[in-house]
Amino acid sequence: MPLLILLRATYRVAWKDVVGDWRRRATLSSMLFFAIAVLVVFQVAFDPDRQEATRLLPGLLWATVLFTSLMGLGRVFQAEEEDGGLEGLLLASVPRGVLFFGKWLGNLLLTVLVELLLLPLTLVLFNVDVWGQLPALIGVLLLGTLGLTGLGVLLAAMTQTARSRETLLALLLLPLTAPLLIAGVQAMAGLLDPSLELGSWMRLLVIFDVVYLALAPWAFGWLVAE
Amino acid sequence: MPLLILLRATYRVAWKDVVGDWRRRATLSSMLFFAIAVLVVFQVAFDPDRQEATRLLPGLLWATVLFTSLMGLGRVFQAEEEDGGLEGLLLASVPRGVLFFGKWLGNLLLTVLVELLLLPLTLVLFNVDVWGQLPALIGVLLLGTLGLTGLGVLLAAMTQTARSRETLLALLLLPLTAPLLIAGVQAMAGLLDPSLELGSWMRLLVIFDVVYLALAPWAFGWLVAE
Amino acid sequence: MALLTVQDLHHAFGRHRVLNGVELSMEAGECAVLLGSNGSGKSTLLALLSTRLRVQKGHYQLAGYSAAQQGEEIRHRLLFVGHHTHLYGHLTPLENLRFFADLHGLPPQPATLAAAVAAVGLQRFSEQPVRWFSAGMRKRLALARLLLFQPLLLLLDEPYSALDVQGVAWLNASLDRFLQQGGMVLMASHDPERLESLPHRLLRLQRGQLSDGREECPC
Amino acid sequence: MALLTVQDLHHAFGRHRVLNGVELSMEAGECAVLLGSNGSGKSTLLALLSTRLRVQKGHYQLAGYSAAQQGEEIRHRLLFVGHHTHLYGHLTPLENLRFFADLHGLPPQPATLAAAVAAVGLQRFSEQPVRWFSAGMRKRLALARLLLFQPLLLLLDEPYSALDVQGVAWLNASLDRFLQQGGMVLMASHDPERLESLPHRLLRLQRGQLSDGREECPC
Amino acid sequence: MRFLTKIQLPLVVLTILALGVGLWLVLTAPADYQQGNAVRILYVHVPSAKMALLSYFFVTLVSALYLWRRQETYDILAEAGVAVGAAFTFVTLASGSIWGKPMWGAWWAWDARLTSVLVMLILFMGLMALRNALDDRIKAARATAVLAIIGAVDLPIIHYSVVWWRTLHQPPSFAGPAKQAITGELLPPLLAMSVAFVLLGAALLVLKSREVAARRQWEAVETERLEQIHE
Ligand code: HEM
Ligand SMILES: Nc1ncnc2c1ncn2[C@@H]1O[C@H](COP(=O)(O)OP(=O)(O)OP(=O)(O)O)[C@@H](O)[C@H]1O
Ligand SMILES: Nc1ncnc2c1ncn2[C@@H]1O[C@H](COP(=O)(O)OP(=O)(O)OP(=O)(O)O)[C@@H](O)[C@H]1O
Ligand SMILES: [Mg+2]
Ligand SMILES: [Mg+2]
Repeated sequence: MPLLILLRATYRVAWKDVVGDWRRRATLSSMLFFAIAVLVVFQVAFDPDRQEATRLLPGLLWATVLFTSLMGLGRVFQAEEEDGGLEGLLLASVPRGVLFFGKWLGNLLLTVLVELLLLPLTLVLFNVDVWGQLPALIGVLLLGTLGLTGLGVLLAAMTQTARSRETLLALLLLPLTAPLLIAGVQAMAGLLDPSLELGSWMRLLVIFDVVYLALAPWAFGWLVAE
Repeated sequence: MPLLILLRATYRVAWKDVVGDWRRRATLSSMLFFAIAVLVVFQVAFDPDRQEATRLLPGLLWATVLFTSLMGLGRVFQAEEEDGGLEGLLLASVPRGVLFFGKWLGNLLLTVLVELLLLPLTLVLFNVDVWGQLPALIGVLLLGTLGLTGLGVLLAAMTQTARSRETLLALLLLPLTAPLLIAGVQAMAGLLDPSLELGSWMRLLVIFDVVYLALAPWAFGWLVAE
Repeated sequence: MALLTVQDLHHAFGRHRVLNGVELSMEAGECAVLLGSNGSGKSTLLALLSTRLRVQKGHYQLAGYSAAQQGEEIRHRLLFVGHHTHLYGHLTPLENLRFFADLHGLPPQPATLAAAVAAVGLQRFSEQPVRWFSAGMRKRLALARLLLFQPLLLLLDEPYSALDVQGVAWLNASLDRFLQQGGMVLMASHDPERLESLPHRLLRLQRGQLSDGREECPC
Repeated sequence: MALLTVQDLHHAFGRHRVLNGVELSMEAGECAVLLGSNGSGKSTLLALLSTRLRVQKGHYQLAGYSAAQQGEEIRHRLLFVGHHTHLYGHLTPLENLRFFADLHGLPPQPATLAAAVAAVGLQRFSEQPVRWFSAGMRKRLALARLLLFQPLLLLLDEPYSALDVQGVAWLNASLDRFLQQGGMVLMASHDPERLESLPHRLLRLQRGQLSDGREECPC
Repeated sequence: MRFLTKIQLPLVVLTILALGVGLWLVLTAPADYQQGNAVRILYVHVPSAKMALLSYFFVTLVSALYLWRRQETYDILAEAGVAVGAAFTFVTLASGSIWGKPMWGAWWAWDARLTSVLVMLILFMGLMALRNALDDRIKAARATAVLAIIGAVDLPIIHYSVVWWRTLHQPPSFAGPAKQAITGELLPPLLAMSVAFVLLGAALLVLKSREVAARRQWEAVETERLEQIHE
């Protein structure tokens, strides 16, 4: 099939999800507010002083990102449930990997948007003065998000037809992302504190991204095939 | 309408949701293991030492409860989406407050079950030796859960009907959970450390519970009416 | 006074005006069929009568109860089966009916429920979750609610769709019995011939108003 | 060899066996109507032919492509409109059709899309999200996909339900044109009279097998 | 499957014998001069830990084979392997915790090995839950296979955790430059229990796969029976 057609189909799937969310203002706003609620809880619960806050920052950010994206993932396939479920998508004549990439792109965009808003907010809320590192922090966050959303969309597809799928999705995603989470937390800690290791954790992050994103479309096609 | 009929209807709504979870099996154990996974994530993210752990415990517990009950809440109205949405429920001739109470009971039951399993587990995993306080801790947790699930079911109802008017309301209501969480965290901290304030936070918790649970059925009936 | 009276009923979705002064009155034992092209507002009218939609302008009374204040009383006296079946996939047919009965405050009579499931030919499937039922099987189960009690008013939105020949025959027989016992039926349908020998009146919904259906062309 | 051949097709859902050796072959320009009581397996057969369900046992080929290995090629050559409309509520009619076109690798021609929306009488609503469309309007839009390309095979599950009189006339005219251009139509319906003057063959699905529909009683 | 039926009885008998011998050696071995009787937990802990890891490896292997060959046998083995693995993982965690109380003064510590074993238990539970939650058996088989393979990253992490991170937990003691290598009197009972646990794992796997196979078979037979009733 010509590449152009595949690209157009990928774009269209992503477009549909993003436009849908935009029109209903559903996922984005609930993700953002959820993230803020989590931050507030952490702030109240831990009430860290300034030095502690710098130490806890990577963990805070990653935990919030993880739970927030979990919330977004629960909705990735919700639009498909409206009238006939995934069925309609699966009748498309483009290869199924394309559907995966479209879904992934849409989810990635939303998650990244939330992260971009979340990061400065966290710095303000926890009163941590690392604004100079902001671009680098964003970089690490994005790197981790690539793999996280890739794996997440795959798992969401897997559990889409399952019973009580939200619980299941969360149950499966958390243990699988644990290595990614460790690498992300450590890399960010390395950024904030030069005495800590950075390079090898970054490399690990990249490896995870590549592996998940290479395997996922293939696994997706497999899973949804009847 | 005779009380018996109202009670039967409440019971039936709760029964439907609980039975649904039960038949889909594994919901309870999935929720429990999800909660454990959340604890793992926190550990990986924050890596607290023993002394820190005691201080962080209330926040950890409440954050975990928040995530877990949020998972449950996402499902509260999922069954209603199957064929015609809430509509079918709203055609019932019992007052709408009854529907709210039924939904709330079903959700409460599951959340409380998970909490009862989660609490001792957290104490073991984080190696915090406050076993003598266990009943009191459970008490605070339950007290907070009452209001949290009440508010949560209301929020879920709003987002389920998902018209922009109501999404807006949901966004306004979401910050309301924050005060409840703060009161819960502080009350628990007061239990663990006698030097901290306890009584007034407990009173606040109770007030929140009463207010939310008194207002919620009324707000629910109003919200779902066309 | 008639058992059901609708006076000057209006309804608009945002800027889109759908009903524009509907007048209707029905007596016990009467059956009326709503005709009208796609999007003419039949389902909207039924939703208003079922109290699912709030009356924006005009009056609607059933047995003397007014929709504006006494929605619960009205819901207590009517049964609505629409495009959607309002069944729960994880429950069995029996459990679905029991759910319905309890939420309508009907006395719990297991024998009645079982008889209703059998009457629509689903006893073979009475232990299976409804999730995988075929379109017609779902429709049959949704209509079986009619066998649980005798409401004053029965609102049906395209009841014949998805039913097979036996299903249609069963429905007509049930409607006949229901009418004989003094119930009222108001149904939207694109195919009034399916009612066969059932006595009925035709109503046409056009430009938001009801008129006698026989007057105009059968479109 | 026939354009569509089905040999000894079986299908079971877990313990429930639905199809039990279905044989079917169709030629270009042919129209067949599937009859059968509720739950007899009509929708299941259509789902198999649309490749939505995996072939468990037996063979199914369309234009020489086998469902077991070349699902994509088959999907490329067919259009399926079932009980569900597969529309996205937050998109407008035009956007829904564009979505469909892009996912079927059809060339993007805004004029064709607009013409299709107009043909089913929805131009008035072309800027509104589909979510609030009436049942018949949704059905019309789902069927409008037929105007976007000329598939080999058209699978319809109760296409007439929810359509008003004009809708039925439009569908019959479109089917006629489609058949003339060499397409094949297989539809499940409980009401074959709606096809009116359209030449068609009747097939009856009973106990998991297909037989000639005219032989038996019209039940 | 026929092969499994044949070896079932000898395997069970052998397992019981080996467990008997192993337990006898464990109970008669002298108490440790440092750890006292607590050392006896070692003879359960270490073999079950190895078996837990082996089970996950086995599940990954048959999952890959299933995706490649698409034969139901591999799926049956995977389902059985998950159940057996979850049991061994649980025993590892429980015995480790019981041992940890006298040794480290706490039931639990968040070091890398302990955490990664806990993650493995969650993975096993997730695999079971996923299979339960999907109605279509073939879909369930594929989904669990894919998931098991993705989750296999946890294996090297568990094994090398003691080397990569500074941990409370014992480093590998049969090989490597470890100072606290297991030697002398400890060795015979440990070897005997290891053999016994390998046999136990195999026996459990065979029993469980036969149960799974029988359940699936029964469902097929039941179909025919129901059909005849309704004809
Ligand atoms: C809940 C707590 C524990 C868990 C989850 C755990 C887990 C494991 C695992 C998975 C292995 C096998 C590693 C491999 O083969 O790569 C192992 C081996 C071992 N464990 Fe533990 N363990 C725990 C507590 C303890 C305690 C408290 C001790 C004693 C102080 C201990 C002593 C050992 C020893 C001596 C080995 C054998 C080392 C080797 O040969 O590699 N463990 N444990
Ligand atoms: N996914 C599924 N799992 C289990 N059983 C199913 C599934 N889908 C359909 N069935 C069963 O298969 C049988 C045939 O269903 P199907 O939808 O094909 O019937 P149909 O002929 O289209 O009926 P109708 O005229 O009511 O639409 C029914 O008994 C139904 O309960
Ligand atoms: N909730 C809503 N919001 C906005 N518009 C709506 C809503 N519900 C219905 N409409 C519009 O009102 C009009 C009438 O819809 P209705 O469903 O009543 O038609 P109908 O007569 O039942 O048609 P059909 O024969 O297709 O079922 C349609 O144009 C529809 O788009
Ligand atoms: Mg309608
Ligand atoms: Mg059907």
